[in-house]
Amino acid sequence: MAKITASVFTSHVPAIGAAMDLGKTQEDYWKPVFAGYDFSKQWMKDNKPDVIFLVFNDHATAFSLEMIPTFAIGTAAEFQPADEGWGPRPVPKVIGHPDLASHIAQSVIQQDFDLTIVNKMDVDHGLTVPLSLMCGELDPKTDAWPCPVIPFAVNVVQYPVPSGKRCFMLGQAIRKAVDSYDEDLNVHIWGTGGMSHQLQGARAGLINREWDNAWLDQMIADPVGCANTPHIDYVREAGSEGIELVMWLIARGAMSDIVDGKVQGPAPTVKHRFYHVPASNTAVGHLILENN
Amino acid sequence: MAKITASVFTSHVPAIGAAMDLGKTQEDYWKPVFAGYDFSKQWMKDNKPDVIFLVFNDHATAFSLEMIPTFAIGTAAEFQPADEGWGPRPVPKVIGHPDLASHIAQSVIQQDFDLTIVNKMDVDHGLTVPLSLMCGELDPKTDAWPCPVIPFAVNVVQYPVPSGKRCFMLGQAIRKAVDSYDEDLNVHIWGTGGMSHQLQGARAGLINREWDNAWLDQMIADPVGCANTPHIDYVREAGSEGIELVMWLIARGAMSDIVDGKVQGPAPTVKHRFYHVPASNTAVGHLILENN
Amino acid sequence: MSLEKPYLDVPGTIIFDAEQSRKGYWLNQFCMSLMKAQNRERFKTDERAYLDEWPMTEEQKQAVLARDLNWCMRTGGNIYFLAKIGATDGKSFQQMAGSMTGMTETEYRDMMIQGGRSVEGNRYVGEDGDAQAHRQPQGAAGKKV
Amino acid sequence: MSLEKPYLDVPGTIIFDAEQSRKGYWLNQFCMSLMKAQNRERFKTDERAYLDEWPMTEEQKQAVLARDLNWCMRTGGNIYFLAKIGATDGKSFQQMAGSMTGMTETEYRDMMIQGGRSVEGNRYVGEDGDAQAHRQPQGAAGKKV
Ligand SMILES: [Fe+3]
Ligand SMILES: [Fe+3]
Repeated sequence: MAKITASVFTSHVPAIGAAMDLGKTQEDYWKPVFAGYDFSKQWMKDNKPDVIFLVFNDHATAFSLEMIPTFAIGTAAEFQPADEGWGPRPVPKVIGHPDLASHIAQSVIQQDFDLTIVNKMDVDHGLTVPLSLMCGELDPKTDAWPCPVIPFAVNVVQYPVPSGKRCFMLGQAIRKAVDSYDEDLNVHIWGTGGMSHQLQGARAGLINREWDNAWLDQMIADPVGCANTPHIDYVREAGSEGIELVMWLIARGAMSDIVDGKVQGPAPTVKHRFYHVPASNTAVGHLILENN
Repeated sequence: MAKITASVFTSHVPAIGAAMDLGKTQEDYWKPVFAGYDFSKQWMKDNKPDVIFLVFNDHATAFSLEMIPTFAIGTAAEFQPADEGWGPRPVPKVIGHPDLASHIAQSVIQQDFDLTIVNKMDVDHGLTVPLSLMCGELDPKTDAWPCPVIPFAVNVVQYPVPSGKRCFMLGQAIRKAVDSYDEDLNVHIWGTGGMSHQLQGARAGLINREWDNAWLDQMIADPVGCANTPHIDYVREAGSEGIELVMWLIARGAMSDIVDGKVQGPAPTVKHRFYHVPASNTAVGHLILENN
Repeated sequence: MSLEKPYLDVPGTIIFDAEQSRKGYWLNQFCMSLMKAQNRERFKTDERAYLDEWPMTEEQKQAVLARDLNWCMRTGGNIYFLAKIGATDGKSFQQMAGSMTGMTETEYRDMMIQGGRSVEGNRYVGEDGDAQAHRQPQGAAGKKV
Repeated sequence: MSLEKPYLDVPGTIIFDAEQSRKGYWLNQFCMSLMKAQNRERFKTDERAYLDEWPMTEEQKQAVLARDLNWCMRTGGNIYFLAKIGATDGKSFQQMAGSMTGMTETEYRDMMIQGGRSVEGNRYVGEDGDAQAHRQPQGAAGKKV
């Protein structure tokens, strides 16, 4: 049987990808950011998953205003790094897992989540930057990501975006789906985006270190309460783009301590926690949780 | 305040559109089909809605296999009749209601339905045939449909399709959304597709008159029970394409007798009921319900 | 493959699920391309050349060239996609559906006028209805044997 | 318009909701087109001519030509779409975000290194934080007045 064994949470700041692609990781500005992922890269090697279920948001890349899916699951065999305007990132293409992805889609739709199934999608920094942070620099031609990835895109661009509570419930449905897959697979689920940042207007550059860390504390220890955070709190406290944090709740909801919407099992172990300001406009948050 | 006052249910057989477009409605084969809509055309004139919320399914027209949304709401200003391979139907373009559609999208997403918002969509026979049946022949250039239409597309092409129960719940969420719109609008909700038909394989041409009529009886009088019909029953009893009937449950769920998932208000009045076999491969069912 | 499939015991019926969809991806996407008049023209001018522009399997191409819709479906085609081929040929849905039974156009049309195919014996594989495998093809085609 | 908007009292912030999306539809779709290298080239060769291919309002075109992202946003632009213009100009997200504050690039970068903009006074319209309307533009630009 397949099993979700761990969850990884990380910001997916595009400038981090650019710093890696342009060889700037040793600059003073960037050193502390990447140092926060040294543990994580080793952990990825020691705990190599068979599949990563990667929750991210598309940033007006694969999805224009023609069609805006609330939740979209990628069931294709592969996904190309997107050209977001600067040219595609020089990273390996992303290999999917069509069979597990289709299984999850079927199970989750039957659990009353109204997914959009996507068979053609270029993946932007929201998906590739977390992979780069966790796996290090890879040659786009000769290297490969360590395992297949199922991209799961959440609309956080056009309001209304799904509620934290809905995301948290979805995580539970995804775990149920994975649990019912009959092949033995070690699955990691990643929640990406955030933390506090605002990319627009006179309020651009907003960072809220206290709120971010309090939110992290609560997400770990009281995920049900955290999932009830209303949208407006994210906007007001963590900046207009801080709303991306609802995606972390999908990964958190998929952990095994959550049963029927409540904390009922043993708490996950916090293997690693990191917080740094800034990366470009953004506060970087990162967490690794292992199921017990 | 906007209000849903009535629901209309009808099959959307493409051959019916072709018969109208090619002037065959007076042929012996077609006469009884169109006679079943004589009452309805008059009723439409006597009860002209301000907006029609039209639930249909796309038949591999606007949505290819690249992206398959479970539920998609059209928020565009207009929608063109699609070229499904025979050339576009000669009918007026469909005028949308972006403001009400966006309001419904926002409300329904906040009620935990994970819609896809669509701003570009050609509409196929699933949407235009019901309009033609209820409004009669119109000149594509000089005439117009009687009111704006909000297209709402449901995936019934690739499994898994949403359950009847989910559709029924969605109807209630849509009514709640309409009720909270502050402009005075008379809204009709239409459920289309079905009834029994199978378009494939050695079993093509299957019709199940008894099952269809029992299902209709139950949908009117015991909609909660009807919504619990499992998918496999539709396939086995009403043919592989009979699954389209789940869409009728969205319109039924939006009627005012349904409160908190149960029948609690006064039953709607059955203004008209019609059933005929065949139109092309399909049993034609049609119903008009008015709220009390 | 671990999708639950409660629909495998229905005779003469292929449910278009994720597995079929994956199998038929390019066949169906080819069909979608026929929604443009200019592509229909190009296809009609040289079917083989047009098909060769698509990463379909050779079997899928043969099934299309043969206009054998049952064969197309076995290779992952879905009827709503395949209908675009029929439309290009000027065929109606009734002609397309009928073609999958082995019946002549008239036989199929008459069956529909007489109330359609009965569900009796056609609910489960192994019953004795006219859609069961051992009773194919149907109509005159079946009687000729 | 009867969408509920609990987010109108946040200073210096436009939430991209259905209404903004409708207003900015073609502006944003124009931005999407810049994800293709050849479109970026065509735009750079003759910006006005390229913009005129899109059914945008004249004001939207002026806002793009002026590279005034705040103006673009007021006409319905969304930052993730508008970022494609910045990418075409070789600008980073930090340069784009900073440009909306009136600060110089260095001022904005330094603010970020020092921990970013404080939320104090910037939660509600009418407080006295540096993102409030009465304190614009910020940085050197503001001091020059
Ligand atoms: Fe992001
Ligand atoms: Fe249909």
